[in-house]
Amino acid sequence: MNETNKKEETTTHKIGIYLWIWGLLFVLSFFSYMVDWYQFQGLLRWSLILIFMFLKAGLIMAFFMHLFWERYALVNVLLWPMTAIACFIFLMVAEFKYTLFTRLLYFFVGG
Amino acid sequence: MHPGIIFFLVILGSLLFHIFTPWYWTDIASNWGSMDDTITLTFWVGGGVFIAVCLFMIYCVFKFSYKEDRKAEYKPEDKKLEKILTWATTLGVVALLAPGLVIWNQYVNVPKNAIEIDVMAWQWGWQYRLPGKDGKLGTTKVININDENPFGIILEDPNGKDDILIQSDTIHLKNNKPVKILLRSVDVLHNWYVPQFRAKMDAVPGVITYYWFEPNKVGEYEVLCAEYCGVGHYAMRGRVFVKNEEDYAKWLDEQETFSDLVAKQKKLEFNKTELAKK
Amino acid sequence: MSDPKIEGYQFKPGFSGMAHDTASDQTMFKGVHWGKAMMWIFLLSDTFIFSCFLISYMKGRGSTPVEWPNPSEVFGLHVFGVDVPLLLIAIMTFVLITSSGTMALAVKYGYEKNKKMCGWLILATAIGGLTFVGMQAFEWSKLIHEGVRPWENPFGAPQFGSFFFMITGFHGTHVSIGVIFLFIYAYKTFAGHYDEKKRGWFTSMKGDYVEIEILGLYWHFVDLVWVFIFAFFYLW
Amino acid sequence: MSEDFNNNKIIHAQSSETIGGASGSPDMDYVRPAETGDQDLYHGHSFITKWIFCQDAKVIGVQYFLLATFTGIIGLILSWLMRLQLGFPGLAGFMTAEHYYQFVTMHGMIMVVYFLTALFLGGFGNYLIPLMCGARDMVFPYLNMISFWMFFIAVGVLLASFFVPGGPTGSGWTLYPPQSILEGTPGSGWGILLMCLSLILFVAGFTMGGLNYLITVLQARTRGMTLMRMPLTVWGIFTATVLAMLAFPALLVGSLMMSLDKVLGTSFFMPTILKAGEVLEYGGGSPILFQHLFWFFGHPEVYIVALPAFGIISDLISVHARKNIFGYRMMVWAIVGIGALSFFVWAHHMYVSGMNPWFGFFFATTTLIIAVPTAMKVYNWILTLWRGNIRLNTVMLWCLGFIVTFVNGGITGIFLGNVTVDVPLSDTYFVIAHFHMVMGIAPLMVIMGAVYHWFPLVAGKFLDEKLGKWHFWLTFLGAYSIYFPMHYLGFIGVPRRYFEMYDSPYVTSAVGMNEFISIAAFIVGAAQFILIFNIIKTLKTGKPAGHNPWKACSLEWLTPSVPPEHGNWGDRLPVVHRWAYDYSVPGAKEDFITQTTPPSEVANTEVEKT
Repeated sequence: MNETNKKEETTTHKIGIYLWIWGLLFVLSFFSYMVDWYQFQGLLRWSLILIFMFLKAGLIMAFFMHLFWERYALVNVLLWPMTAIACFIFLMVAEFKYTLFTRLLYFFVGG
Repeated sequence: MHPGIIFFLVILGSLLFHIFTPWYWTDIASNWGSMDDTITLTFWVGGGVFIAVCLFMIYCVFKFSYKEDRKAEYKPEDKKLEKILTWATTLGVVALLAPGLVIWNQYVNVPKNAIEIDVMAWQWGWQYRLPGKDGKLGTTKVININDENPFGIILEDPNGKDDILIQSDTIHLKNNKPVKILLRSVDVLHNWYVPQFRAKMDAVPGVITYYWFEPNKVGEYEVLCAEYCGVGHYAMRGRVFVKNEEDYAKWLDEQETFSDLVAKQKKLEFNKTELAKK
Repeated sequence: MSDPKIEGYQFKPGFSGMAHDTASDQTMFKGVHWGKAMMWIFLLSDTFIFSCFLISYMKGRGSTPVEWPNPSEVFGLHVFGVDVPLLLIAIMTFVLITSSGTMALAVKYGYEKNKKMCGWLILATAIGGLTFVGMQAFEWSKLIHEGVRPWENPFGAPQFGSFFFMITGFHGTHVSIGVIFLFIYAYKTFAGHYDEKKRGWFTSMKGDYVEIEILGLYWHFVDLVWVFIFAFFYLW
Repeated sequence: MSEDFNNNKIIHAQSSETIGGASGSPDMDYVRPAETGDQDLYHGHSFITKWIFCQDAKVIGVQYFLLATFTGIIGLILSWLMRLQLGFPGLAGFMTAEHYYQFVTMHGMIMVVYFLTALFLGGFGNYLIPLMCGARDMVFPYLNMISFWMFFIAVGVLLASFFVPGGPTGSGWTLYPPQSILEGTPGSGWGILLMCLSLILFVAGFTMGGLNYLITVLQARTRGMTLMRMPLTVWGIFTATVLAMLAFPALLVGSLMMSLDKVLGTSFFMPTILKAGEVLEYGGGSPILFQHLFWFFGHPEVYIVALPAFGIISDLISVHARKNIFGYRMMVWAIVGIGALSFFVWAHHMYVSGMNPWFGFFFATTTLIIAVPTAMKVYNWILTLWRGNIRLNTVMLWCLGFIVTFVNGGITGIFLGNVTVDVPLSDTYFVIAHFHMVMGIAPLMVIMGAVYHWFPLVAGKFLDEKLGKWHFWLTFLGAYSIYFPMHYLGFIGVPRRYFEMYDSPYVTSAVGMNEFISIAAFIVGAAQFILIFNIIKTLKTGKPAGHNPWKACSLEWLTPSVPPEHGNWGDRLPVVHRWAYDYSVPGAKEDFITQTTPPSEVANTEVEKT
């Protein structure tokens, strides 16, 4: 490791912000648990799951992993590659739908 | 010898080879002449670029080879030239891509009047199933496959009863009638490929894949497996006869249906038990 | 963290700052320790691993015509005569978030060179992680007891068992590795290795409190992955 | 232990007088002071710490190079055996179909992963990145050392599969399930497991190395070295490493899931399968999923090999044409753009795989978009030659050979990337010819050129030019005559991975060509041993090269000692004032201005500010 004589100068954050985020994470986890508890179905379930998931992930990354305070150079380097993942997810959704379609068509329904 | 000359001879040789080669496409026997056309188009555009780039390089090698007293040009960038080249290339690429996409659209959309053929592949062989009078293929399951039911047809499916079973690697096709090849594999990946028809698609276990073509030349063709499928891959061959309407009908009449097979087997079994009784 | 002071370098905010940083010499991430940058890039790579797992899971689950078991029932617990869906998972999530919070505080106290607080908080994190692994072992044994195996599953599609054991196993391995390192770092903190810049056992590089932030990044990442596994595996 | 390390000197802000400019204004030569202190390095004492478990990136680079070359020679011998069977079936009596497919598989995997990837990133990356960036070493030397030894173990596991029951896997380098783990494919037991294990080890080891390369480039450049002043070699290797860090995970996941399918009997990739009349214990999986995972890795992998080659060739052409690389910024953006796009094109390897047919539109479009930046790179290489002052030495010959083979292979890539054109050509010999031309021969040309170019730095001696030219012409003409005609086998429709052609009417006409190709392959393979002979001869009797023998501008030639020592730069790190391509600047005394020359020394030239 190189000698970072700069580290002494980095300011740390007030403890309050961490406690706040911590609390929020518990609340959000509780909410996403409630999604299952109340057995929401369909679009509502999915949007709630995804919203809570991204909120939680965002809070952890932004504050616990300090990304909120990092410079944009680092943040962008980390987030842009996710477009490749997004593309992969998007196409695999299309792919599994197609596979399921052919399986149902030829093995169950008949074509 | 100056290296430029050798490079020039290489380019010239490539060109001559292309013109005089005895190795080229087999005569096309399906409707996919448009694929050949796109290949030809790509050949013209791509080959032109290849030759132009190489000749320019050879020219530079001759013209600008090292001299003690000369100094190279100092020009880090030429925005205008780069812009022109980018746009020209983009244009060329679009010209190649557009016909490709159009033909692909035809490739994935099967005409309504196509006959469906179930091509079943295993390590290492082929067999075929044609729809009966109802024009529909019965559904199948791999676990149903056994000696009595070589195609694994689901017995409850009424569409399957009159399916015509061809337990051989040879299939006959009607000339000028589109066929939809439904590919099915019971074990590993295969690919039912007839070079003269140009089209191909993998057979994947667990799903049914498809492609279509319209044979348009009467004759006999060889089927090759084009997806590696184990040690017997190279020996996994089949045969296609493209026939005109009468010959095709005659051949079709001789084939047995699934119910024929079931009946025959029942009879066989009955005879066996009778024999045992006696 | 907030911008460090660098002699002769003018920080700019936002996207123009990003362009400015990128175009500058020496470093692209100004004031970011080598090890921290490394951990970030490693986590990016690891994100791709977990994404590939979850995408495979999505593809596998989506394309099977066999019915997928209802996770809310499979992972439910029967306590005091009541069936509580996903109870164990909820507790595991709670434990992991708790440990994430203690880790975040440990990093903060590390930078303040508060050896005692930092060490205790790392230890608390390690114990949280250990609890998580223990509960996961319990969950595994419960499922195995019920007949779920990587190759089969009495409740429906066999892929359920395969993906469950593979993905939670891979995540659990990450947690376990993290726990081991947490214990080592807790020891090193209490022993004062970071204060006196003692050289490491293997790499023989000098110790620094920034290592706690690096470990913290890893630990938060493990928590982050759990957020996604929780959403996609248990709630879907 | 403390004497093993540098004293931690902080490089303080130096005024322009101390940087080296004696005349000229101080403002002109001002470079920001160092942000961090000097790197803390462990100097080995014994033979073992200096040459075996060594933490010096240069030694690790040479280790990578030698081990990769060793595996590459094994791959070469396997290719000879394959060609023997294809050209002259029955001549090698021991050759069964099983053997043939095992050789095909191992040849492919070795050449792509264990030879080219390891050589470009592990070999050239380790040696050149710290030198070209002006760093003392990689940022994590210990991790770097482990990276090499992981690679060593991975190679060991890979080669061990030749000696296990059933032999190595014979499922083709793509390892497609289900056949790769089912009976009927050679090596479906131990072979495939060792292959997966070896790949997992390789990925783990590579991740350690890759983190080093990335952080060194991003965080450990010397003063004045901005990203836009880096030589294109570093850009190529850097971008390739980014791709590797993001693409190898998919391979890791694929290998792991396949191992589980084999060992535990999970059904990730395995649907219901009927084998020899019996239904196996699998069900419900999807073989195409593996193909997606594999090619999500596999296509970036192509660029992991190609991008370092692009970078290195740019530097070689520029140095030996005595001219700046034309359109440097365009070149950088092209490298980055190709790298980014390579994550969105993977399924063009799967047009006829039975995936969702509508993907064809998307992937054909993205694939052909990549052709544009690639073409720009080709234009810029030849425009660099234009009005240059071209030294026609061995290095330049390799560069010219690269341009010819790369353009040829790139154009055939447009055939295969365009979905409709791909349908008749995929799975035929056209594909083999295409990828050997574009990612076999073209990168090989670059490797050879780079060896002839940098050998004077690594060993301090010039390689023999005459032998080098023989080596080049035999390789280039031979390889071209292997792969150019091979495209036409693909046009006929000869499928790939055929152990024997049998007697198909149109395929039999190719017998003569197969014999010719095989003979050419034997010659090309044998020609590579000229290089080994050349290296041995040079090490014994070669002409000393001295400092900066090619009169290059980039930093790696400016070390105080040749070959560079551990720590690279003596007591003072270099300070960079310009890009790496100031050749033939009008008004300058010589035809090159090194990167460390301060502006005040060349104040009266027409140099452009970079």
